[in-house]
Amino acid sequence: MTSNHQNTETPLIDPACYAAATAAIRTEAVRLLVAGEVAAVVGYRAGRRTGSVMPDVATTVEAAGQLLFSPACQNNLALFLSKAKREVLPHGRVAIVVKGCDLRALAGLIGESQLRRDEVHVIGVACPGVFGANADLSKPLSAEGLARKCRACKVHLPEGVDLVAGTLPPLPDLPDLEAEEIARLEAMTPQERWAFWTEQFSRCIRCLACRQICPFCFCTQCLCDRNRPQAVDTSPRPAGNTAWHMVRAMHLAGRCSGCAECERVCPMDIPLNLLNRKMAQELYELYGFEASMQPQEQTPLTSYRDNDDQSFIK
Amino acid sequence: MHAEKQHHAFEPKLVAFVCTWCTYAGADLAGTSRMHYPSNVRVVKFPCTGRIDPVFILRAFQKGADGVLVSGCHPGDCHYMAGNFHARRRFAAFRQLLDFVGVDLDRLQFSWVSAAEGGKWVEVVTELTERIRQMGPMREFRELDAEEHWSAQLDEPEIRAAYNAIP
Amino acid sequence: MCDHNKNIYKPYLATIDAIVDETPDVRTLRLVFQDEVVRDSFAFRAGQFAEYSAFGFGESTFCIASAPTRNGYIECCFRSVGRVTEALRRLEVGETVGVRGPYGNSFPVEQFFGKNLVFVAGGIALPPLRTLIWQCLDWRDKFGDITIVYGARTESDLVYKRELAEWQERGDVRLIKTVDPGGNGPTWDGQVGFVPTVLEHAAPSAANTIALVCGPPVMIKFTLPVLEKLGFTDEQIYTTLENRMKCGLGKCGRCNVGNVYVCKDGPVFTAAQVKAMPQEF
Amino acid sequence: MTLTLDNLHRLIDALLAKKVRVVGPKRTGAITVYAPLAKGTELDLDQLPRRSAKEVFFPPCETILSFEKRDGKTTVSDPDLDLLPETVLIGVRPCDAAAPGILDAVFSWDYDDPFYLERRKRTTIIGIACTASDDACFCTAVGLAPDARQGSDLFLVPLQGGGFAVESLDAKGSALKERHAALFSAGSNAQPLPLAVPAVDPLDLAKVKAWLDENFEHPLWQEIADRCAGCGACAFLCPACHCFDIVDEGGEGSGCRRKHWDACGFGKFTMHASAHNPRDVQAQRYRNRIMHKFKYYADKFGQTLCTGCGRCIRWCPVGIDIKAVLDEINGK
Repeated sequence: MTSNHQNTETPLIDPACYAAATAAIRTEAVRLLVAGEVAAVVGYRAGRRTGSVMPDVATTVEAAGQLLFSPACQNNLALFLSKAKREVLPHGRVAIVVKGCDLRALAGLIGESQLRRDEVHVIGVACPGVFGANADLSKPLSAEGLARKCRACKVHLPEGVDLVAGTLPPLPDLPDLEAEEIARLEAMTPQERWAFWTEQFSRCIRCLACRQICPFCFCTQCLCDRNRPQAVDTSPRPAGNTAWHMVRAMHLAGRCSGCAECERVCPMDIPLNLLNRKMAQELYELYGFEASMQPQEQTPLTSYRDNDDQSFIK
Repeated sequence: MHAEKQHHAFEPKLVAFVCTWCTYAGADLAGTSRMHYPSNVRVVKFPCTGRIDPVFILRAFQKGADGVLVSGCHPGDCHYMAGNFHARRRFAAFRQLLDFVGVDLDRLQFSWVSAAEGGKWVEVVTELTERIRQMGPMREFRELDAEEHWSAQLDEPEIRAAYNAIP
Repeated sequence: MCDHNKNIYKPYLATIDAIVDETPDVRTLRLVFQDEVVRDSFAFRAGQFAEYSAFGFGESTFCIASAPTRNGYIECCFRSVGRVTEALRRLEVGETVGVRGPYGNSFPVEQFFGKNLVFVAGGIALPPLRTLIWQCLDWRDKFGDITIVYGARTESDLVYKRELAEWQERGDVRLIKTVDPGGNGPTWDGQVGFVPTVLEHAAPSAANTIALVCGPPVMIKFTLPVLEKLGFTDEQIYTTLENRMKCGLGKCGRCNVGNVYVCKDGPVFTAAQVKAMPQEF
Repeated sequence: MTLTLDNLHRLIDALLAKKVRVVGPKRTGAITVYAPLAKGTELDLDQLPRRSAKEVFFPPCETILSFEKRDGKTTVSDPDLDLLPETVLIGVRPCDAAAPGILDAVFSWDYDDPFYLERRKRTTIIGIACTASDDACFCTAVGLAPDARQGSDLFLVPLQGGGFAVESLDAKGSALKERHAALFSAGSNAQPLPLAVPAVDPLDLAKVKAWLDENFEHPLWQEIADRCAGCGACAFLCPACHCFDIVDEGGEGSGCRRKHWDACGFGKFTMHASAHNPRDVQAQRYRNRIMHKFKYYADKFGQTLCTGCGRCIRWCPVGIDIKAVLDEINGK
């Protein structure tokens, strides 16, 4: 980690940017609720602890006036529009606050016919970056605290939304640690990679936070919860853990929006987004597919071409 | 199978996931034509390669397979029009994942074997068997299955004896 | 503190001695413990349950459906709906299952001495009462009138058909069997109608009587008001609850209804106790 | 008595030489977890481990029996509990050290769980006063303190200028100290380091329980559950959550029966095979979590299933703050 990159006196990103986004979100949220255009605004509000935030479903003008955007706004709120959490929203049109990466998830859900674009009012945030896992939310955002995904972010500015809240400041140019880590793993022998991943997976306690927080894990019956047959062992042992994370990576291949929420919420600090990002890279190379802020009709694993590569098939 | 069957120090266990229309029929043809191929392979048939979930392959390795073969109809011959086209993409992606996690891809073979290709079935199975024989047993998944979290481990009896011996 | 060598999760081994298919998907297994000492010493009270293993698939919770007065074997009765019950169903006579138990509380049968009993059961819920019914029939002279109201959706859904016939033959039991409207075949000799309605028509007296009710939630819901109308107090009504359990020992934390552990404080409760519980079952 | 940091490391090495398993906070990658130490210097006292110390007594997954079917005969064997390792659990802060004492009740009422109790018997706990807290900590609000001795056999108080004051609290602690007497020295004049007293609003647990007694049905549950994603992170990191599942793994021919952590937040936790689910929605499940900790366990065993370690607050993926929930209940 490049911990000395930035000292704490000059923040990595001007806090005024977040304040401006906050003001714009509040104005829009209040306007939408007053005008009756939406039944609720899904956004972020402050938690009890210094700097902490939590998702909020604001249905009143008071609540809307307390929505905010800060580097602690890590959650991908598209989760609330997936089947898993949608029941908590009031009936009717809703507005949602999304960062660029979250918008890709929203677009993915629309692409998978989970919701229609006209059912949501999308408030995009010009997002300079958010905290990663293990960061101290009470401190200003530093290069060390910045989420790894944000270093490689290409969607700071959401497109195709109903409103963009805030403007982008000049962004720091930081090395893409995730890409470096993937390259490091690729350069290893298979035995070394196996040792790396099995050590990581051995820490897994199967709290399933990775699944529950993922907007794309909306199956009403997860394969891994089925027991006739038991495809993946449920006990938190290395064997079942490895199978679980591989199955998950496979089920997200070509769908994952890269929000890296699975990695952030993992209490055991397993670098899950490396798997997702690696799969995304491969699917781009093989089929030219990338997660997008615009809904796409097909994902690479639900479509095909007659002339797809089959050099690996005898 | 036959008198001239060689004895090897290691007989690999192979699992073949095949589609019922092409490869299964091809394997059947090999059998009815009295062609010889290694008996190391256990065949599991599916309606279509499109039904073969990567989790089956993981499960096979976890349950002790040393190698896995997935085989179905040639592109364009799928009885369900596009099952094998989807499978082709899915397995292309799955191979990348396996590789990234550190599984040796030589243990996994994909092939197109039609109902008429009894000979190709024999060739594919023989080649894979020989290759896996050279590679030796698939240790990784089996070791993983034996691994326990430290808190669930018991002392080795020798350690216990040593502990008890110390005053 | 405890006998540390006793693995409380380790079941006794039992051999399937007989299999009876009660309905197309409900089966009775008669089990004989393999260990002679266990066979002789295993004792339970009517209402208690056990954890039954199909090795390789897991454990499932059912009441012990045979009577405590019949020694040498126990019986369980289950519908195959899940992983374990389907695996139990695949087992044949002579094969081995695991049994842990008996667990939970039981019907306070001594308190019923000298009283009239009304059993009300629906569908697959007869087994938890059948254990007590046979115990009472084995000790027939200790009780007053015994009435059994039992119903199921259709004729084929009735369990223990041969025993229903036996009870019907006996002069010392009043059996009223019923099937839901439309569930009766051409040779049906019982009543047609839902259990609560049939019970209301049968109108057993509440005087010096205990009612024992077991059935699906919807049946219970409509039966309790009928009993009330007939003059039963909540203390005169007993029922058994079921919930998903894993340990059966008050530890795994899933069978609780509010602060009541069905596995330890139950499964037998009076209607008064059930009414005091939060609506969480 | 006092102990220098070097001698604490030497104590660990001496125990290891005697084939004792020494478990303590250990840095692995970016996080610290409880793990068996290979040498004294691996001990990391700077961070509260990500997972609680309960796993020493109640592993995430353990084999409770194995079975084999051969020639039509089934045999079942259980693990030899005599082979459970003798353990010294070291560097445990009061919020973790107090938990096993709370869990003893449930693992020994009526039926004694030998896996848990035998591990308890074989483990000596060396607690340490807490000198670093954050704003998720709330031990003082649930009746503990940064220097609470509950659960510790031996207790260390960090001193200014390094080293620890040592206090033995029971026979287990004294025995350990006496066996390694050479490493300890007589008391010093050094002052203890200031304790990390969390700056939190106090809670009246009796008042919280009284509210819970009356409010099984309340809009608060739905309000919290609107946010809850239904994972098990809170329960699995918690020092006091102890729900588990029992599963058979392996094959039909041979395999193991395992007991592993489970969480009441999972949708399938209470689901019957028939698909009926008594706690069908997240609000019911979250309610059960709070009720179990602050009412049911108190009803059954007179204790609270919470030590205020703050892990569930720090690691909730959606920012649910149990202290804020309790504050709200306390204020009603």
